[in-house]
Amino acid sequence: MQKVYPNAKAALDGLLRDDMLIAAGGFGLCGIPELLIDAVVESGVKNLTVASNNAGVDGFGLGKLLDTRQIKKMMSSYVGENAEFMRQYLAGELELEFNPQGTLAERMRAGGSGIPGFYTKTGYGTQIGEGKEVKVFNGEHYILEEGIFADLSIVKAWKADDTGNLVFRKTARNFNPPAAMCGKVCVVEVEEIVERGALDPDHIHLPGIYVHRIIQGEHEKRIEKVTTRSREDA
Amino acid sequence: MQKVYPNAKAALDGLLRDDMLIAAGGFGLCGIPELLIDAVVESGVKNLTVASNNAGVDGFGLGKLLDTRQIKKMMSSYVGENAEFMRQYLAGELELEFNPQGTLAERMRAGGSGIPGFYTKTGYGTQIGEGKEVKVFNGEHYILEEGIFADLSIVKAWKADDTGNLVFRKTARNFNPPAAMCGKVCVVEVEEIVERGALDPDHIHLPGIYVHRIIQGEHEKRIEKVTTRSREDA
Amino acid sequence: MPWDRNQMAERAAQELEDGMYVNLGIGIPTLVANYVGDKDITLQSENGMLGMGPFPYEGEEDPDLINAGKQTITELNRTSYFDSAMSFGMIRGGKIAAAILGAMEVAENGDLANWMIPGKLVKGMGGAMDLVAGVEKVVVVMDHTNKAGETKLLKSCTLPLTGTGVVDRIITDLGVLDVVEGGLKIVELAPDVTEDELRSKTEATIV
Amino acid sequence: MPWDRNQMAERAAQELEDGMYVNLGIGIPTLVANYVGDKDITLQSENGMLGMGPFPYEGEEDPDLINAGKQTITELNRTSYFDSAMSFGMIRGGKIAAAILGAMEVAENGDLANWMIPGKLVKGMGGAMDLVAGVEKVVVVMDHTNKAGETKLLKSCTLPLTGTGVVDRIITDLGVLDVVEGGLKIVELAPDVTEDELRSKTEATIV
Repeated sequence: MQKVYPNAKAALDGLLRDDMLIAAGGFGLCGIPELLIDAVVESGVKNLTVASNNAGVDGFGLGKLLDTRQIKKMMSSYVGENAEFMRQYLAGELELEFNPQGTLAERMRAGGSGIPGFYTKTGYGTQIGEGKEVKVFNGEHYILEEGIFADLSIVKAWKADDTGNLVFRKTARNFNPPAAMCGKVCVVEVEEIVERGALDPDHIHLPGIYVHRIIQGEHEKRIEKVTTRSREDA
Repeated sequence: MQKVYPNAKAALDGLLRDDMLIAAGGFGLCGIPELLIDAVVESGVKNLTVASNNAGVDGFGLGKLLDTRQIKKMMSSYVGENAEFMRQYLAGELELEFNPQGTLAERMRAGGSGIPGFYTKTGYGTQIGEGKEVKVFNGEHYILEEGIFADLSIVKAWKADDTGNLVFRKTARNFNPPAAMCGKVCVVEVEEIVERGALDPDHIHLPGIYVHRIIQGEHEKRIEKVTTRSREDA
Repeated sequence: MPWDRNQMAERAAQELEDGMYVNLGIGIPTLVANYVGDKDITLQSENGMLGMGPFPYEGEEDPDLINAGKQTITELNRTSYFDSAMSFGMIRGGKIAAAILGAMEVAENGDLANWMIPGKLVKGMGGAMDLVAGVEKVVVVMDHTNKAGETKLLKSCTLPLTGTGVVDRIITDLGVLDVVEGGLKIVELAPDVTEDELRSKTEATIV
Repeated sequence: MPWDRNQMAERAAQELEDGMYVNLGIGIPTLVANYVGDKDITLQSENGMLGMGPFPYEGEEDPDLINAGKQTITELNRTSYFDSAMSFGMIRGGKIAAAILGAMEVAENGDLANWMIPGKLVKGMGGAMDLVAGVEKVVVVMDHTNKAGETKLLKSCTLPLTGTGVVDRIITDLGVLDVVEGGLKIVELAPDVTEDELRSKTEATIV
């Protein structure tokens, strides 16, 4: 059972089709599947729905798929860093389903965990709750949110072994595990594929059962907002 | 904000009362909060409801609390290792709410995650589903299960720092993280309290925000079923 | 001659394919691990482990390393550990390709009963209800009849159910049957077992 | 004299008590971290971190280490990382003691609007809806009036809501107000700000 593929294009072979739902990991530009996004751009697949917390920035990350107009609909919590996104949305060229950030993460985890629906207080009494079932538990109002079941997950991790066991690094973990869980097929790009046994079984963040294909590659890891302090402050 | 206490009795001081709901970590006798269970026994608190996958064995783990008749009701998935349990149950002296193992784990995680209810296929069409709300998603039937909100969590981890960041070891992790999450107050016993910074922030299984009090102590770690192979088989 | 326990396990192992993640129940299903040969199978233990290894050598038991049957085991170089919520997340979420389980009764519509005998045996379902609800392929391995000689393949179960319509295939000492539209279908007979014998020991409709 | 941004942040820091886990929003709330003094406060960043440290020294930025505002930051010796599902599990689950957030509008019943201006500004709520729904104590820090001089403390919000009845306390450049039965209650006035001035710049009922 070979999970390791030579490159992003090969790893996505046979998995892409128009109108599909893709769940993507990452927060802002941190921990995004750069290489797989590029390969989706090159494939030319169209009318995608993408569940991702953000939509990248102009010209990087998911922003590239917006530039090429391959995305029909985004399911996101925050898209404020992307002028082209805003333009397409306000022009009615792009659908947008806003999800509170925690609801989006939980919907992904739920979909991957066989939970088609759960109740949350988040968004009750707001636009987000409109049209959703309301239920009272212990005197408080909650709305029903549904699990996300994606056709494909594209995810970025730090290290993997060849069975797909994954380790993430610092805040680059973010949406990657829940996004990985909710896809029928999950393709992962990592910075390094290590030997079996090199990852401590207690330190694995996402077991290989969630992972179907793996590539290793160079990552740009662009920083969205460099903020520093001067050494004199110390 | 001092979370480290000298011993189990001190760590439970002011937290115990009759009729309370306690969530306990562990699977079988693996990863159970031995020291805290002993302290609950000694406290003499009564009419407890305990959410725990198992009920220990006769004379060890939660079995001790059964022997002293301090437990009114168990919420468990499997109680087959405990003759006194079976006796009390069949004699009508003990209430038992069977939960499928995954439902129990998810109910704990849900309670700790602000999710008062979720839908699962598990148990639909069985005794477990009786009286529970049924909802159809995508043509399939699911039942509503409710989050568990415990008054107190008692949990066993391997290592902690003084801020309560926890690391578990191998399969002793099991129910401990979800049990820890669902308590209003969570008390943890560990084999070793380490210096701040000694735990890699990427390797922490449960962040200290879930943990209110910590003790360090010697653990018996009794094995329920020793199974081995002989070296000749190799 | 009907299959013995080990032959049933060996037959069950044929259900497993390269690359599968598999959960094995207690009893005969546990023996299946002995017959996977060089197939790349990863065993899940629902108490929080993927990549379950064999029993430890004497003196090397680790109290922190047990399987769902509470037996001491070992890890492999592909092993990962996780908590019970994630463990059943992957089970419920359909990530486990196959579960091989024991049973008290199976009905012709795929209903399964394997967790309690009212008033007599109160142990609990453990992870069985989650497994049959979530796992893609559920294979039952059991004796065709109980100790009293009564069939365990029924028109409908008499014991409390573990799941409804969940069983895909049944492997007994007499043969292999699939749950299909309208009843059970004989897929294979154990050596020297006749179809008549199997039918005579089966209450469920055979189509 | 009304408080400036830093004075508002300093006042907001007084809301924080030893041992608290706290989430700080973007803008003025971020400045609150500068005023916690020697209180033992653990900052949560909802993209998956507890124990957020200061900005890195120049040249030591790590692209894998950012806060919810996407700024490069550092870790501390108490830091832990986790995924977004767990991060919002702790938020929704009430484990965060306090959130200090900015706002566009607050209503006298505690309704909060801070995520969009229809047709003009479409950025999204990010984690704000989860925070106001789940966190024990929600403190809003904002200017009392908008750039046009109009009050931001209203009888009811005009913009799409982030949450209903969620705000506990409001700290503006003019003072501190609590959301109580029947409206807002003045807790404190900024130096040289009169109650009349604050009332004249507030539409919400002051009780």
